[in-house]
Amino acid sequence: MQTSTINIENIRRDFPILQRKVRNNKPLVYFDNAATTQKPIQVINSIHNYYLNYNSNIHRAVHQLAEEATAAYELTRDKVAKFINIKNREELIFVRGTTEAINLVSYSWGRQNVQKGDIVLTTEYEHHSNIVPWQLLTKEKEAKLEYIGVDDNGELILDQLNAYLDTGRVKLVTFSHMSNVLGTITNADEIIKQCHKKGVKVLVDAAQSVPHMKVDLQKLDCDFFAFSAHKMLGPTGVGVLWARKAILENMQPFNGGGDMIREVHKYETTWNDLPYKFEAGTPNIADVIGFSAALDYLENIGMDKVREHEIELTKYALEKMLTIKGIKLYGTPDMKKRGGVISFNLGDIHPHDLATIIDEDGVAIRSGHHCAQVLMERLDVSATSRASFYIYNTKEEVDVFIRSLNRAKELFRI
Amino acid sequence: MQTSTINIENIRRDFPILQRKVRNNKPLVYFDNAATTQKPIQVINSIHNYYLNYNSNIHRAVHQLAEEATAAYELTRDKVAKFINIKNREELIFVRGTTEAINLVSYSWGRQNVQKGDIVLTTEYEHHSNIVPWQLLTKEKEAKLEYIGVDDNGELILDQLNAYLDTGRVKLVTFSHMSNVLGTITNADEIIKQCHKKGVKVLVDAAQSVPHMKVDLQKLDCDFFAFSAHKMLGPTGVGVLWARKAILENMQPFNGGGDMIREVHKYETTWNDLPYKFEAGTPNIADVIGFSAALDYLENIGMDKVREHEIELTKYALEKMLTIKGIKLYGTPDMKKRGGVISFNLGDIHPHDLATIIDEDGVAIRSGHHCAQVLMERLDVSATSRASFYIYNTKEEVDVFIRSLNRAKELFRI
Amino acid sequence: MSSADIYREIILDYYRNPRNYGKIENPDISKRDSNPLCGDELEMHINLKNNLVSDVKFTGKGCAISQASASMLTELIMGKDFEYVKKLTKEDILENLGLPDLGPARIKCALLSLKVLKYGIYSYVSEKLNDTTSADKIKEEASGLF
Amino acid sequence: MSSADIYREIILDYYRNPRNYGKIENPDISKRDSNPLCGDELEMHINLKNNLVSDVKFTGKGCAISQASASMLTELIMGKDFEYVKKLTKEDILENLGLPDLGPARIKCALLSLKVLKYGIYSYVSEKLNDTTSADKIKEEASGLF
Ligand SMILES: Cc1ncc(COP(=O)(O)O)c(C=O)c1O
Ligand SMILES: Cc1ncc(COP(=O)(O)O)c(C=O)c1O
Repeated sequence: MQTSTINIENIRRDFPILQRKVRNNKPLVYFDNAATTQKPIQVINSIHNYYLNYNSNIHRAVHQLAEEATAAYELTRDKVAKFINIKNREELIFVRGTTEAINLVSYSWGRQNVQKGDIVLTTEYEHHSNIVPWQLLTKEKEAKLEYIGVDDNGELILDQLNAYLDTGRVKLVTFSHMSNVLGTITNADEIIKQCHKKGVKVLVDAAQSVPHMKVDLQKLDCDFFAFSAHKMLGPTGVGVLWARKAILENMQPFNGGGDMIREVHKYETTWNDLPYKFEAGTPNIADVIGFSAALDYLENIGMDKVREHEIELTKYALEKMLTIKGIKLYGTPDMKKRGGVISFNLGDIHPHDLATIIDEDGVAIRSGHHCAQVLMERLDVSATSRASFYIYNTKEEVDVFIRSLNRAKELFRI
Repeated sequence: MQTSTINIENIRRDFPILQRKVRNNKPLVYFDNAATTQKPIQVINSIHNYYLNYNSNIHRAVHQLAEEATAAYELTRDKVAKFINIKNREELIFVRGTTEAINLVSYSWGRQNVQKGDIVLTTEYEHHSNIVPWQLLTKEKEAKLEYIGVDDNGELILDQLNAYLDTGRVKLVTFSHMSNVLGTITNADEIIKQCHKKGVKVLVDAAQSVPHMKVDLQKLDCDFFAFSAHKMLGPTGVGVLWARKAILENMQPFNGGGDMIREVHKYETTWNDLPYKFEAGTPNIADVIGFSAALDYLENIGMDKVREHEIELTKYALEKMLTIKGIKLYGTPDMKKRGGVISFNLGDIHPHDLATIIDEDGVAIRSGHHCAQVLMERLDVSATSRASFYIYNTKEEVDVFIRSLNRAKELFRI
Repeated sequence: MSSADIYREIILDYYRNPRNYGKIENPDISKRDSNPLCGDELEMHINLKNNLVSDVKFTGKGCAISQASASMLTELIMGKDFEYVKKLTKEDILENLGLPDLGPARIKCALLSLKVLKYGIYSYVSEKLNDTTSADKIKEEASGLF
Repeated sequence: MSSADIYREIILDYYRNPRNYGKIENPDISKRDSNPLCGDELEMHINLKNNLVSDVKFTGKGCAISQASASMLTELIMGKDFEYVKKLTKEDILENLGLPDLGPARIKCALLSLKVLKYGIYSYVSEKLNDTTSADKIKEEASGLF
């Protein structure tokens, strides 16, 4: 029950769901972490405790509950600032998730800054959340959405970036820091360097990176940065958008409503200070507070340890999977360039059928297009199966998974 | 501990926070329900139970956790449909709250349907959430935002509606079903009838009505309808937008991303069926599921009983308050036309100072502009104090509140 | 149902060797749809003669269940009276597949072919036969499948 | 702090009878701001002569704390050296008010006047004195207040 890096037994005790039996009384093997992770009892209790003891709307009342709830909500902002190492807490905006964060940028920054004929540049391995908002924007503005290609190793073809930058029409380059299908870690430093040379803004979709490796925004030096709490031990319904203050100050608001205003008059209104200008309406108070406990939990383990553990597990799984005849693995074999996400196909078994079969053995993986249909087209498959790991997963669980894959092969007579 | 209509003692036992002592060991008297309500243990446990037992992303995986989470999430949609009596569950969209619901309509429907010179008509007693989105829209479109006035009784001056409708330029009339400051219940039937005669669409901001009275959408016959779970015993971070299918089908999507698409290709994309077309990204799964328990709780009591209880309590409070010299009450005295929200001012004590003083006695009220600065201008005050009731409040608590108001008077030597 | 029950020899055979796979030129009925959740795609072509299904073909990508279901459906309706085809239900399809108890996660796979068929019939009945009453009923059935 | 400590006679007196309430025509420094949370508004006018505050007035709406704080602040700076005024801190204001331990919900009320003063000085220093280095420092202090 141990990789060399972290004490998994202790960790597993914090996740009550891992004791659960599924289907025919099989222990749960949860390998669907790229979709959402499980939550430690510390997070679950923190939400519980909020509702039991100090539930209140925030920011605008003087009574004690409001005071306590406001302080706890704002404390999470401080913790996020520390977690990704940024200086100005007011640059952090709480949203529902990565999807809303990217849409916020598209609506507020994009509609102001992207004009007819401009290019928004994304990549072939994006999640739909980092494609569709830009399709909507570029269609409205008669601008163009273009794609950096993916090579056969599952890495971006960065030469194409420069060709696009040379047109002088690129306004934004936006990419996933880690592919949710291939696990590829994008060479973000290089892309950002090239873009900033030409004054082009960069958005980093960090939904899959922040949960799995140390990210330091003062080093990364991008312009927009988005991620989701539910993919890093936190509650559903919380995400974070970070952007530079100078950019946020010049952006139009996104949603209008309570909390984001300074003064409302019938015919004109002024905006509140950052970050509130972008947090309209009652936020998801309980879950933002719960997210604090998730950040504490990860800080406690240490993100470098998280990454090491996942590398060890992924290596182990890849080696075992390669012994299965008929398996096709996607993505790079270079562990330095990938995270703990393994996409594969097994013979002619459709991923949906595979997932159903191994679910019978208690193994939860994801199958389908993973909200990355553009990448599916590139890989020329309609779907893949995907196993993705987190801090509580073990080599023993990988063994169960491997045995289950072999059973699927037998059932499909291959 | 009893009004004639519901068994408050039993109800209070379900709300653990009501046992809490605040400030100098004073029992909590929570009269800030229009801002957010407290949650019964059933709701709190339902969220707890989700994270302990079947947390998973939904809609796209075949493993057991995903199956269970998806079923529970979709069950809430069925319960909402029943609660507000609509036929087509696919007309219900989960959002973060009323604010996001209104912004969704403004972005998706408004930008398609409101043109230069058109009028969006709102009222002087709206929450900022039902003003600012329309300011943003009408500014972008060079359209106009106009206001139905409020009379000295705190009721809308409906003659003005007809004058605006007669211009033939009104595209949307949008109003709060119950004012969050005055408690006034809007004559929605009349407004909707007038509007539909002229083919004008109507949005009802039901943030304050659905929690406090029976609302039947088949009778109400509006076009858009929005409310927040957190104001009706539900978790923070969940709201509902309802709109007619025919309207939703013709609306552009709001946020782009996972779940809302049918097929994504590089340069064109098709949309998913309703309601998913408007639910981009991982939703607030846990809290949507928790909202089910809130709906069950209210159904169990019965919304007519909720309303009766609040009427009785409000009457009692108004009578007692009127005995305090120097008090000024806003809104109509006619209980049939108002909900359990009481706005007032006491002598020259600023509402903020008043709230601070009575907070010392454990009484939580709200003070300020209540996100209704346009109404504050109309009332010619910079702020009011607001006490608002819910099912767990008692006459004994009102007595504590009244004593505390008198203490404030003494402190301010009036 | 256990996987062993689902992935019987016959399902795998229809998955790997689909009957009536292909296209018809200028078909009377032609419909394509996809399942937004899993990405399965299906297109169905049908010719009618004297109110009977004179030819039917399908193409698609997807799981064993969806593809076997589509192929078996084409066999089921080939040569049949159009009225019979119009009335096919969810239960007919699941029984024909031999998978009466599929769970909620996979039942959509089995029913995609029926959905495509019903939407195809809907277009045909409303556009070519101008029978909007029947058409609306069929559309409602189709959208009610999942 | 208890309410009895906060709402002492002197605070109520400054709230009800604010000193230096009003406006100055063509003031050297003029600034208006509001607290987005509670809606309190404050405008401050200042004249300088030989680097001393020769006149100061304020208008505003708001709670006893914010209005008394503003009025007391005007008295504190009247006739003072501009350098002294520039250096005023949060602690100076709270001490001047006699409310050193205000809780988080109300401290913003007490500090609104200092915030308006600092933003006013910022505009003056940057626009009229063209001293951007000092101005930036003052702006940072102002935005750090709450
Ligand atoms: C009438 C009214 N409309 C809209 C809102 C906004 O709701 P939310 O903050 O949940 O988005 C509120 C409550 O704050 C309200 O009272
Ligand atoms: C790379 C990537 N981007 C964006 C998202 C969308 O995140 P969310 O669904 O939390 O909005 C996901 C996960 O679903 C993802 O993996």
